[in-house]
Amino acid sequence: MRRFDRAAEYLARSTARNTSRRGFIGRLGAIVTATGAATLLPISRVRAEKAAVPIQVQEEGDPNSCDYWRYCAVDGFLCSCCGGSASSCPPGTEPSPITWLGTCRNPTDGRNYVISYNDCCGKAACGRCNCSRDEGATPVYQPTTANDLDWCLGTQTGVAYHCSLSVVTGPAD
Amino acid sequence: MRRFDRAAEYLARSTARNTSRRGFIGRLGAIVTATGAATLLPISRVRAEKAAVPIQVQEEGDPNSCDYWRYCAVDGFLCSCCGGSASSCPPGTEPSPITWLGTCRNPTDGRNYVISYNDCCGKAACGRCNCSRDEGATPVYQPTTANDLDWCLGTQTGVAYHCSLSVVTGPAD
Amino acid sequence: MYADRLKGLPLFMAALGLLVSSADARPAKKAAPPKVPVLATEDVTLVELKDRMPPHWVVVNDVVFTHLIDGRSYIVDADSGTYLGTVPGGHSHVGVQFTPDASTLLIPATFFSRGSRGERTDVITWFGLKDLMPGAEVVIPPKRVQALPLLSSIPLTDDGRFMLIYNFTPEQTMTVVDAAAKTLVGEFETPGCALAHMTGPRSFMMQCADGSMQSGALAEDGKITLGATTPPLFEREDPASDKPVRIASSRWLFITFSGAVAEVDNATGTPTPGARWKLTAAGEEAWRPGGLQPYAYHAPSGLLYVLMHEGGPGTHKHPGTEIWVFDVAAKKRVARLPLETPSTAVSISNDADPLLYTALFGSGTLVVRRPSDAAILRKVEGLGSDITLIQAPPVAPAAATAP
Amino acid sequence: MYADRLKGLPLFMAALGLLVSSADARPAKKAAPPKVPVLATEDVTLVELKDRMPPHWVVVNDVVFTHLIDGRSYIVDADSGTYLGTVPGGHSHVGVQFTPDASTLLIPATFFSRGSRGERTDVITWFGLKDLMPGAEVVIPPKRVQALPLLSSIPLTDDGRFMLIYNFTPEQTMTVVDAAAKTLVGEFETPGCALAHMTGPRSFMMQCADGSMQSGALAEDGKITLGATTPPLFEREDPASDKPVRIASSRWLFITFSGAVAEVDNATGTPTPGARWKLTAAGEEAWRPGGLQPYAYHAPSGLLYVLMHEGGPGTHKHPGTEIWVFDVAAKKRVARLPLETPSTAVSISNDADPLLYTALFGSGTLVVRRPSDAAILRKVEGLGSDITLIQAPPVAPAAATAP
Repeated sequence: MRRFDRAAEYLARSTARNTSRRGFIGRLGAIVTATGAATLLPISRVRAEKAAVPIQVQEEGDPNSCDYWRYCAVDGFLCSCCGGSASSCPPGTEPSPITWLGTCRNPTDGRNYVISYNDCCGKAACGRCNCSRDEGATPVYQPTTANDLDWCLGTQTGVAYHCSLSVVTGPAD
Repeated sequence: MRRFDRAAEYLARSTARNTSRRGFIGRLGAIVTATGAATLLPISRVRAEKAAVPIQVQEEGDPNSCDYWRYCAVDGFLCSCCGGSASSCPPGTEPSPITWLGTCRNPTDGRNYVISYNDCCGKAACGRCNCSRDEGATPVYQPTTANDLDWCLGTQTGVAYHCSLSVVTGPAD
Repeated sequence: MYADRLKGLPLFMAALGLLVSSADARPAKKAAPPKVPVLATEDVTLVELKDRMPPHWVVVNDVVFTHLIDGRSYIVDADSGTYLGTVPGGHSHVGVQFTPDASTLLIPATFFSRGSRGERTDVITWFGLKDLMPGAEVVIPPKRVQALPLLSSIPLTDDGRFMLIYNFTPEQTMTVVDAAAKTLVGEFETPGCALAHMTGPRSFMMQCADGSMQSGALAEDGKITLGATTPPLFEREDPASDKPVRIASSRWLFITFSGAVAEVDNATGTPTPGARWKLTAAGEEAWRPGGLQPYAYHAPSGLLYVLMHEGGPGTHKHPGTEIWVFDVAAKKRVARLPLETPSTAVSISNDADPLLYTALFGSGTLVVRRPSDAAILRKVEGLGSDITLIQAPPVAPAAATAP
Repeated sequence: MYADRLKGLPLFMAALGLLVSSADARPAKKAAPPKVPVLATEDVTLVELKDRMPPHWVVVNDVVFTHLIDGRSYIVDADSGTYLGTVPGGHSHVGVQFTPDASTLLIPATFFSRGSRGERTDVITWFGLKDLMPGAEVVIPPKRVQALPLLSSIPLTDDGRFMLIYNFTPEQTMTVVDAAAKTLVGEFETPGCALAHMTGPRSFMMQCADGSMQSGALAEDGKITLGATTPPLFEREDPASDKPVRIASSRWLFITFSGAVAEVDNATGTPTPGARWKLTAAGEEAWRPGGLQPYAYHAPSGLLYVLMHEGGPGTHKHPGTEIWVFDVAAKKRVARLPLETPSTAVSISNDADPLLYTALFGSGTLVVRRPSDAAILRKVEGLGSDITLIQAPPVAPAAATAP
């Protein structure tokens, strides 16, 4: 928990620092300044759990398989295979507080959902279940939807990338 | 060339430093003090060459193959496959000034030769032509004939191991 | 704290037409009115492991031979075959040492300031099992031996108080770290001898180049003094492996490349050779032990598991094609278990109802077996590149636990 | 200097019966009196490469996705298929920049003090081709973008004077290094825009989040000022790839995910959109460009080589199954060359009689081809894990050469 308080602090400080600078206030920064840096934080709460949180009961599919619906725009190692799950970081890593978003269709209910592809960071690459699907992913100059970027950049532990989450943040339709 | 002068200096300094210490004068050290540290240097001269030095004309076999006779006690990546040869370090590496010795039989002339298995050092592992043959290799507590040790320890560039040479130092019989 | 502010985020972004536009790019397919409830918004969570390592969890070490600076250990639940997580090593990774209570992993590691070059730093780092995060760190002399992994190059005293690190530069010394105070005690000369095989709370044996054994002792402050030496116990032609087997607090089996066994006891502080026997019977001379971790001893049953293969001199690293099981007290083979896949490492859990583990270097696969017949219970695949050593945690809490 | 002293060494050691005793362990087989002369005692030598990179040598970059801290480049002689050596990268390795005379490689790299954790240090290091040893180093702000490799994130000015490094933290800035003085010039804000596509000795274009282009210029001291901006040139639904193609000093082709081509010229310092055309003709809409390095432009012939595959939106990283060849001046396809193996990277040497290169991420194999029909001339295997970008050196000496 401590680590994420720190991450939140970091972003708060980072925002404060940037109100007087142009660097964070550009075409990308517009989003940030309009809403506060916190809106780039799809992480609402991070809590430690004794086990990886499984997928929701009304879902179908195998989160250890690249075919699983939430992974429609992922690019990296699936945290499900790395000691975590689609929404849980493996032990000893730190979720990236900022990240990029994709939209995937859940075949069970036919709805589109906004998926947050937070990276889990601070350890060398997991190396298990590499999955690259890229649906709706954009070039790196459109970072809010770019999966070629290492999103560990906002973490305390550094930019080393371990694996990727695919977290349901809400319906897109 | 500069680098090997430095390596020689290192060993000279190292010997000087150790004449007043027990550390280098034990069951292993006895060899060293009896003859001077330089005798642990199977490298007589190191010179830069425009190309990797090939095997000698009266030899047979493929130095890119683990079966090649000189490799009877090697354990590692063959420098022949890494931009060097059986006696040439690849560009950008540094030969280990001290090393371990094995004895292999040359099928062409039926003679046994003492082979010096110098490591080439200072770059990450080459990763090509891994070859482990271990004939006559001993446990690490008998270091002068141990191929499980990283012999880059005497180099200026550090202990990172890149590949292994197999240099003819003379007939063993 | 961000939960409320974030509730409207997806909607906001959809309104912005920017972040979710990828959905619009796909053919809009009118879904039938869904009968299932909308998926809930999820929190990002972080998995915690247990306070202590259960007996059937296991640490699998990967030296990553082609990328030696990125060695690591994987933690696996061998009962379920689940991959639980990883702890980082460094250049030429050996393995971990468990604290006696199995709550913490101590990992010696070597780093360079510029990847594989630059300034070298050697450290010991404490990783709590529960969160696998790097905790305390002690910087040690940058001299740790770089070799194929040997657990006796990084032993912890039985009570967890001191860690010993074998150095080879080629000067031979031993670094001592106070694992309770998390401080460096010092570096001590051990000329001509290597490794430290613990033989009591503060004593150990070393193997020397001439085939002899050297005893050593740690004072209460961790300082090392060397003691008695034996005459050479082994011939140069058939040396004892540098991977001996501890069969009691002060007693070790030293096993030669050809399979000759010599017991040595250091209970008195003077290494004392004991029984000698052989792994092979008459007619079995073609069989030899081999691999990177050829021996596993199961204390509760007194059984020794050995990876054996057919081969001549110079094959001491060849993978085993069979596991031979010996009753150490009786000095007798009790089983011969063929393996469907050759293996370079064998290990066994330390509880009364154990699991047997094997792995082949390069396979990335841990095989979990029934000890009685080596039958495969399950396989755990995708464990990196180059599995070297498999480590089962201690089971019974040791007498003293380090703070 | 040791030659004389060493001549007697093997004999001496044999007499000692220690260092060469392994020979004694083998059955002594009396050899027939040898008719060939005894092999000569050899020196250890060190290979030097050439002063400058010949046109058919090529740098193959390996990001090592599973061990990201150990990225590297391999140097290969594509005429002979010979592996020549390697130069180290670091975490999230991009590639090299050649000095205009092709004598030196500049490599930006990221390191951590403890492997994959700890203090981060970003540097640019000079490696002379001849000895491949790390030379000068400039420490830069530890903000270099960590992403799939993009050469426009680390451009060098055409005269070799300045190196630009794109930062994303997520603040967007550009670091400038004076490559002549080997000093840091500074860090400059480039809000909303990414990468730098060089358009002259001291000018460049950036791609911005809204689909527009931003011009930038370096003063003689290397300081960056931003200039004119275009309106958005691309729709969000079909963005231009971040891997545009330079077809002249100031002109680039920006190619969208679906294969629409837009030329932009920055000769005046104001990015000016030019011709628009498509890679696909009517009926070919199912075909798209894809891969990590989908485009290779050969200036002497004016031909553009593109990796194409059949696939819908979201397949912009899929490997190409064919190479389509275009005459850029005519905006016309001149050949369609099926590949026997899909490829994620295509490149071509810069000389008049070029070699075409392809590689598939994960294969570790560079395929050298004849440009006219993509016929395989040779393969170079064992090039690590994850080939990303293939880089051919500059051929003609540039107007100015950096010291």
